[in-house]
Amino acid sequence: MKTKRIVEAILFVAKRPMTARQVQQVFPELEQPELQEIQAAIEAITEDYRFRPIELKQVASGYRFQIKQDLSRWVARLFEEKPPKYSRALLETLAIIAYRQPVTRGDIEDIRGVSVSSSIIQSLLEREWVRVVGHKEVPGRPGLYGTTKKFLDYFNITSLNELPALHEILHLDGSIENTQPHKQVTSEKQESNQRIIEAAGQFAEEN
Amino acid sequence: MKTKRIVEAILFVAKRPMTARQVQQVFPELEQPELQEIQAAIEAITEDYRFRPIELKQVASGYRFQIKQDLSRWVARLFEEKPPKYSRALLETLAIIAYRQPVTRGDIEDIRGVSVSSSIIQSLLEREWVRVVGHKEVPGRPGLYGTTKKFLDYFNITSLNELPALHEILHLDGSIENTQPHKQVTSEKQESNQRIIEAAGQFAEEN
Amino acid sequence: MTQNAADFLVQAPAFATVNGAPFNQLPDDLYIPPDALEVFLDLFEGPLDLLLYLIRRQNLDIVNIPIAQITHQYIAYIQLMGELNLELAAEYLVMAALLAEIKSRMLLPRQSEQEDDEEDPRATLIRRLQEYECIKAAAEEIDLLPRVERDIFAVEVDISSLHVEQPLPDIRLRDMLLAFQDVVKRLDQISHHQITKEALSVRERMATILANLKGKDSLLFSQLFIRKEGRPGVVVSFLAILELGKEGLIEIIQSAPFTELRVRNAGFSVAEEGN
Repeated sequence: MKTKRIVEAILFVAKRPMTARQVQQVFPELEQPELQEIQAAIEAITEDYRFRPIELKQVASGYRFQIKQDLSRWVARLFEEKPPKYSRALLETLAIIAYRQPVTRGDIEDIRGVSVSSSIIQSLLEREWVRVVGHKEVPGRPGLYGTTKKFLDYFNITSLNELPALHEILHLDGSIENTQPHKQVTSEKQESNQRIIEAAGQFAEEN
Repeated sequence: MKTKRIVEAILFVAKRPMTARQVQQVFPELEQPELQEIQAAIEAITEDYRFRPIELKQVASGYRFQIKQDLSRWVARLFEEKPPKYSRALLETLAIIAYRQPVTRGDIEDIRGVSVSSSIIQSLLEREWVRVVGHKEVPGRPGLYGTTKKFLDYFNITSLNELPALHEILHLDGSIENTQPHKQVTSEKQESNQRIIEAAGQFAEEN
Repeated sequence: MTQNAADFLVQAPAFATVNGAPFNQLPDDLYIPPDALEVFLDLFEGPLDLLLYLIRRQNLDIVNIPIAQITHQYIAYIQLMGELNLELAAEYLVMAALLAEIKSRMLLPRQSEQEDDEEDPRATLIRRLQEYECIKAAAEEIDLLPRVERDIFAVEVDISSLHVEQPLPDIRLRDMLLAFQDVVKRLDQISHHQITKEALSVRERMATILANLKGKDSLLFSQLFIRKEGRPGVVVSFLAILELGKEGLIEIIQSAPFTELRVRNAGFSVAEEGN
């Protein structure tokens, strides 16, 4: 089972999540196993580590070895620096982009009721959690923001569907008509967003 | 066997080799296992990974997980980058050396009208496309550069004569894709070039 | 974040007088020492957030917001901010204006036919509040998701033993020639430089002769010719020697009449570094 050994080695040394396809590409051209074989190896490896303190986890941009979460508090002590904390403004902006994408900066400001500082958008772009996926055809052609796979990777999930569902927080009664707002961020919308994002991601990778 | 689990996680996350003592320090003060226990855990973990593609290895400054030697050729490809492109300045420098050899760096700068960075000369020397064939007897005794056999081999020609003459270069059309400049040197001429190269080669070997 | 705000209040019980002071002094549910107010305001992300807080604080049904009451409270906050010379974002004032407008409308008798086209401003406000609260809650949940750097740690395996070969850039001969074409054209424009039409074989031979002379005292003139090359080779070598002499790169010497010519590096007397 040589393939499995090599796949495991590749996943251990790659410093980023790897898809089965990317793993396949690491093999020399004439020795590339079938994708199915690689997929089977990945599953076998996942199984092998079931009882170890590390796991092979699938996130949006592929598989990565990581420490099991019950051990996080132990290993976190290795790092002197405290993990970054994010401001409410940043998290809300990020949430709007994640749940309502594609959105313009104007849309974000409408929802939050305050202006959005450029530095927030800037840091989200720099972290590569969001990117401009297109432009809205209105005067000024403002950029439309969407989230990236890196964003999903960072939060340890494989797709937007895994984000917490939006809750209907305030209940409406019938006393005011026509207030039925766009609350129904149903899984349907999220799924279609997911597809848009994936398509854009693929496009970006191919280029 | 909680200690072993934590030790393994710590060794996997540390970005440097860790001694048993350092591993011990990562535990909160009141929960630190005995050094012996940590040592035993390290030994057990080493054993666990005996047949995996990575190993827990003791190096001078402690223990670290590393890729096993026999797999390095498989995973090295992961870190190969696409070759960069040579700059215009390098191409010009190389051409000047080919056509005007033996030349000093100063000569090249005169012809190009701008200074030539050391790194360009350095890459050409490292590539063994040019070499220092002598020194000019002027203050500073600058090196005189000439092209090498490797240079000819790289472009699949046997002698500089096969490069287009100056007036032909001036009529080269940048828009036409025709990489092989006049390969049709008469066979007679080629033969004599061949002899020169052979002779020079013999000469070089004898010396 | 109403919780945060509430927590804050709980932490400062000494200063809070609930249901106490009248509006024109301080908001009824909030008394905070001035230097703490700034901190408190940091808890709000904007007018919608402040409004949500007020509504939550009073346990009001958002759909039946008693606009008058909320407007009072809201404006009281704004006044307080003004008194304390806090920088007041325009958004807060806009919201106050909106609330006042809604309040005034509600005081007027309803003329239903006219208003059919126009959306009830309360409905718009409620929708915005709901949307905002929804996002606010989502942001809090995102913050709780396990994440890299805090809860997720990638495995690091040492790869210093790997031998990675970096492929070198490729050149096409044509690209080099085109680069040279540019050089020559540039020179033509300024030039007192003449790039002569010497055969390249001569240039090549010049380099070869220099390389051969390297590290030697001198070579016999005849050693520079290779018999096997025949006449064309001799001519090339001869031209190369003449050119090298002209450029002052070599010296041709004859130690005594009728002895054989020798060729050496120019200024060989200068110590040669073994290069």
